[in-house]
Amino acid sequence: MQEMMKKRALQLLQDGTVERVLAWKTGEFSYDITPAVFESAEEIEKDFVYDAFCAANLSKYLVALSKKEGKTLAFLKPCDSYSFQQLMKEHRVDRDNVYIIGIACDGKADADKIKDSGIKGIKNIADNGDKLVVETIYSESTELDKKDFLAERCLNCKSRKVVIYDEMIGENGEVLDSNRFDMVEKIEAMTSEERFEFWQNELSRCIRCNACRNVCPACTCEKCVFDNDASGIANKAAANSFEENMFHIIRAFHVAGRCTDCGECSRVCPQHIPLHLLNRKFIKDMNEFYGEYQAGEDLETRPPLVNFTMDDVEPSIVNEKGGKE
Amino acid sequence: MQIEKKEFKPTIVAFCCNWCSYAGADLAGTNRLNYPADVKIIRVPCSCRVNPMFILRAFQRGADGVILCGCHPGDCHYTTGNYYARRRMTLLFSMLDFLGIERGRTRVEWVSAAEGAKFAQTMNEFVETIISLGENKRLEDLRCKK
Amino acid sequence: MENKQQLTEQILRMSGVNARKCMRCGKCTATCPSFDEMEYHPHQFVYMVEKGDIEPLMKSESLYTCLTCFACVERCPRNVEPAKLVEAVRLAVIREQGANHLKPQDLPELWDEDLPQQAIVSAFRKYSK
Amino acid sequence: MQKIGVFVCWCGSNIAGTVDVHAVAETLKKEPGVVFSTDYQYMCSEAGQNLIKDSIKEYGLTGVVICSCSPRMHENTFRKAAQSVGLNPYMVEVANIREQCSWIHKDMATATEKAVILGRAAIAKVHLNAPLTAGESPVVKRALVIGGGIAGIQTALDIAEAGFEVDIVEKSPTIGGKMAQIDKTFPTLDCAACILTPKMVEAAQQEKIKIYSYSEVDEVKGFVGNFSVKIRRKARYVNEDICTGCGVCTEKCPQKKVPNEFNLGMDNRRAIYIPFAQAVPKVATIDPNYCTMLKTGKCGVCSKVCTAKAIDYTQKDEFVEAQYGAIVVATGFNPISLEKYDEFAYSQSPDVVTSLEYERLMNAAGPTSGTLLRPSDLTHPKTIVFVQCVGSRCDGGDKGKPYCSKVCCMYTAKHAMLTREKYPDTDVYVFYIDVRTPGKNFDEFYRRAVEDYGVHYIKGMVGKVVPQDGKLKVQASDLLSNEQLHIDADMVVLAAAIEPDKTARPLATMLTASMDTNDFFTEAHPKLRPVESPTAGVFLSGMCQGPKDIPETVSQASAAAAKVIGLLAKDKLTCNPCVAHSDEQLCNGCSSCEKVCPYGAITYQDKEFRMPNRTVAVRRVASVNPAVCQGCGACTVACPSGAMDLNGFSNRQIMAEVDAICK
Repeated sequence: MQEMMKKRALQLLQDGTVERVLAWKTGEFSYDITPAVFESAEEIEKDFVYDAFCAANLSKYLVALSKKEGKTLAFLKPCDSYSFQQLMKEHRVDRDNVYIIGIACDGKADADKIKDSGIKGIKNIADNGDKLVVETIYSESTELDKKDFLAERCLNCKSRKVVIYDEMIGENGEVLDSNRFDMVEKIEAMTSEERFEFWQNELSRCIRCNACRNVCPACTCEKCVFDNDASGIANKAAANSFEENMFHIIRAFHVAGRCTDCGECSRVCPQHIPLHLLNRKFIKDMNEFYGEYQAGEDLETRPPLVNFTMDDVEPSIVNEKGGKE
Repeated sequence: MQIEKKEFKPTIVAFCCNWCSYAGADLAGTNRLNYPADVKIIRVPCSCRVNPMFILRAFQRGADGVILCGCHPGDCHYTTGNYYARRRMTLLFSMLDFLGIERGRTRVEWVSAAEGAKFAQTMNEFVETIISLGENKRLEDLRCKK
Repeated sequence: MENKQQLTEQILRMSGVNARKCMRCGKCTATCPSFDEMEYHPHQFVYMVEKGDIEPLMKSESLYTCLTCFACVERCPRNVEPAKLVEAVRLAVIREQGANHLKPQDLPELWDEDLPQQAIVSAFRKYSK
Repeated sequence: MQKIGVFVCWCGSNIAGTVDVHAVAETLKKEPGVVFSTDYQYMCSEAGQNLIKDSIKEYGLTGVVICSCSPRMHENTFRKAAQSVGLNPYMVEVANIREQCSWIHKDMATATEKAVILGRAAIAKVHLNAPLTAGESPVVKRALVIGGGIAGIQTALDIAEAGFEVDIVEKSPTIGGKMAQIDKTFPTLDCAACILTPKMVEAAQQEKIKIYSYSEVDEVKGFVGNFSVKIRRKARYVNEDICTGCGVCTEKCPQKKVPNEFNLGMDNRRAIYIPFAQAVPKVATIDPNYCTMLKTGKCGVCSKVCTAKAIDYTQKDEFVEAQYGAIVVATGFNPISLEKYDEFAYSQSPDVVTSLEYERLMNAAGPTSGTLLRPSDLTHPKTIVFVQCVGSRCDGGDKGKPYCSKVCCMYTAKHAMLTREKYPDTDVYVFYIDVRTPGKNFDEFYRRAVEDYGVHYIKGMVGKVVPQDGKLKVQASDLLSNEQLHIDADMVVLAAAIEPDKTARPLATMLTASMDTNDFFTEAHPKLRPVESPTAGVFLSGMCQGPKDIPETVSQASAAAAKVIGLLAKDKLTCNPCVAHSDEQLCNGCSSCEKVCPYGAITYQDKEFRMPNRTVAVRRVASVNPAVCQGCGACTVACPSGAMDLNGFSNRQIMAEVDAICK
């Protein structure tokens, strides 16, 4: 896969179709991979990486890159392609300036899960198809089944379909039936008190590093309301539980109907707060109340929050359908 | 030592659209229909003007309940405003419920300009609900407490 | 009275029909090929279900003169689907039939030493309401 | 910091009876920014207003809070008072301490406490108020009427009568619309042509009216007071200005087999035609779908016989661009297609006709020259069955229209009555679900049909119609006698539901006027603004808004005209200054606001922005047209970045009120 992608990237860069390539390169560790823009063949030859740890959603970078002179080649995974198409829908990216190669994806691995399994001193993790080969500083080498170490969002993958691309590498997948709302349902089944406790426990860990916001492809505001002194709700570090709640409720609300459920927020959260559950709660509600809707799936359908029908459910539905009292 | 038990006087913010519900509240007044003074009304042009931010802000600053009143669906002065408000509030309330905030603290009611009695009755009911729920503890900001 | 209401609800649930949608235009009856054979005609059928008069319908031969041709379902401007009501009442009759077949007081007469107890239990399940 | 004056009104004892007004004034005096605070018996009285005016001058107030009755009552009074002494009227806020305080509370202490809080909220808001100036936009003193039926004609005539120019755009070659096809009108039974054609002529002769017949609206831009409309004048291959309407060409044209739409295809016309004798404009039109010359280049008979030399086979569609201050939609209706209702055998037998076809069969200018003959064999029908509610009052979706078409009961009574009158030997049956006759002299009319003319009204519906041996076997129910009837009829007349014209939907999109699910235009308010569309400057006339009969259509047409005249009489429109505005620095151009705007007031532009690193970036940003925005605020919440805000009800103002109340 990596070689095919590399070859194609070099071709497109050399024949002048694109000016730059948006992909991934290795960060501090082999399993810590970071998005990268390559502008020359040398850079690609040197650093281009694609493996089970290329989890970052690249679509958001295209907001800026697609405004640059010349085309950008972007490798988009199914998740990224939904985000990209949603950004197109909001006129945030210039489609004509992006050459998209869709890449088939069968899930990304979660390095934290490997660490949590008790392997210490990881030096390198190699992606061997279905297997992950972990080398440690104790010069041990362990072979792991990749499927046992998939990220949560990949275990509940909603779609393996790249929805927008100029060409594909690998076979494009299908929209899947996922169990992604199971956890939301589990929380709904708690009592109101328990839910409150649950979220207090989660959100109180928030250090307001803004990683969730900065990585989110739906959060592409020129200036976030929380950074804008004139908005009246500008706020840096949360001073108390109210402000923790406030930030995450408003953030989830602002991306409601626009969130493609790519799961980046939870992936990057250094405090491991399951932020995607807030987004999924909105998605689940919108699906139930207003019909199935998947942000980024197409360019035409109106997002639920800027749409209505005359016989929509009343807000009192929460009393019947909400979580346990 | 005896601790004096203070009677709980809730703070309730009612957002009312200018065309229907605010006029309905006026009618309740004209007809001298009583409801608790705990309810304070804020006039907005349309229910769709109410940003979820305002509701959270009210809780932060010490409100114990927030109610939004607008024209009946289909009667909006701006034709479609309350339809959007309905969706926004449905989702917001569901989210607050999901986060474990007592669901009785928020409410939407459609009150027309002719429904003075309904306005008063709604407010009476709502205040009763809030009193039974007690003080807003889960969404409070202690810095803003008296 | 309660029984009557229960029965009506059961019929409505089984058929999935909302009898209140009927606007009494009579197109079902106008279109019915078995009209002449019927005691209660399709529009009456809908009306009686709506009122809760299920008993007379259950006793009526009309139930079996309906050909289930679905012309009424096809033509009804309000999607009331009378034929589905007829079918539901038929089912209700079938379900009630068991009640007449086996009563506890009949048992001593039918008693047989070799009859396993389980058979009696299942017979009750099968033949009584 | 604002310098705020607080004025607490007693309203006689209305407020002062339960609120300690003096205490309120004293307490509010301590609020930040308040430089003057007082109470007075009647603030709205002249003396009260003078008190406000004098204080504004004396203390140099920049903001005023009046604690009094509902702002819905006297906000304007106080704003005007402030304006008269040079304070921007939008610096005045009213705290409602009567309807929402003194009148609903009995306990003085409670009411006073609440009045203070309401006053504080108003003060908090005024702190953030900014002077607002209502914009003005010029009004083009010309109206456009889309549709030239009776609704459009009446509206145009009324507007022209008031001295304003009006253009009518009509898609068919003549104005007149459906009413021209109708034989007689209920409940008076006067001839439709006799009352319509003089109006058509009047419209043609009225100097202020310009008729664009055989034309369609292609594009609409602009907003109230200043719409820019592109009109497509379809090529009729006849020079309208030269043609005398002599009609020789329409007799000589060799292409004789063209279904005549005026008679609903029940007879034929030529490829060059004048729709009917009283057509306005009375000029010929060539039907390009049938003309041999246009299709094959061989013929040219009409050109040869035309003494005026009006025929021009090379004509092309032309475009006219014009400016209008107001647009009236009068696009009318059509009977629905009856394909779905095969049980009535409409497509199987020519003797099953729609009511509009029946109308033509009764009409002297119709295919049978006014003698009632059944289409299949041209014999006199002896038994006629009328079926009501065909496709009306259905469950929606596939079954048909959910609404009542409103006119069918009455025209069927008319048809039945006229038939019995002219041909007393004919048996007439009307199958009905309900007979709906609200209207002046309507029920009397229906009773006459039953009592004086012996029309058989039967409560029940027709189930099926089967053409057999030259008869139509009608199977129907009689619900009152619980019978199934079998009638051998000679003709069956179906009262087909009506639906808005198909051109209405794309037009609504162009106008950003909203429509209901049945494609009827929606009104700005169903009760109080029934002839205006929610889009400012767009008005509704006739059936395009909902089913209605001729008298109702004409009343609505005149009402729409009155609204248009009221608009055009103004030189400038004062806009509501409490409108949304977008902060371009914050706007992402995501289009969420545009999607929720009911008025189409938001547009996008690519704008250049200087970036901190001295580069220039181009960004798509929203801008609000203040002349079109009505200030609902839907966009402000749809906007995730907070770029969109509302004048007079800004995020910060509302939050300041919230803070003051919850403190």
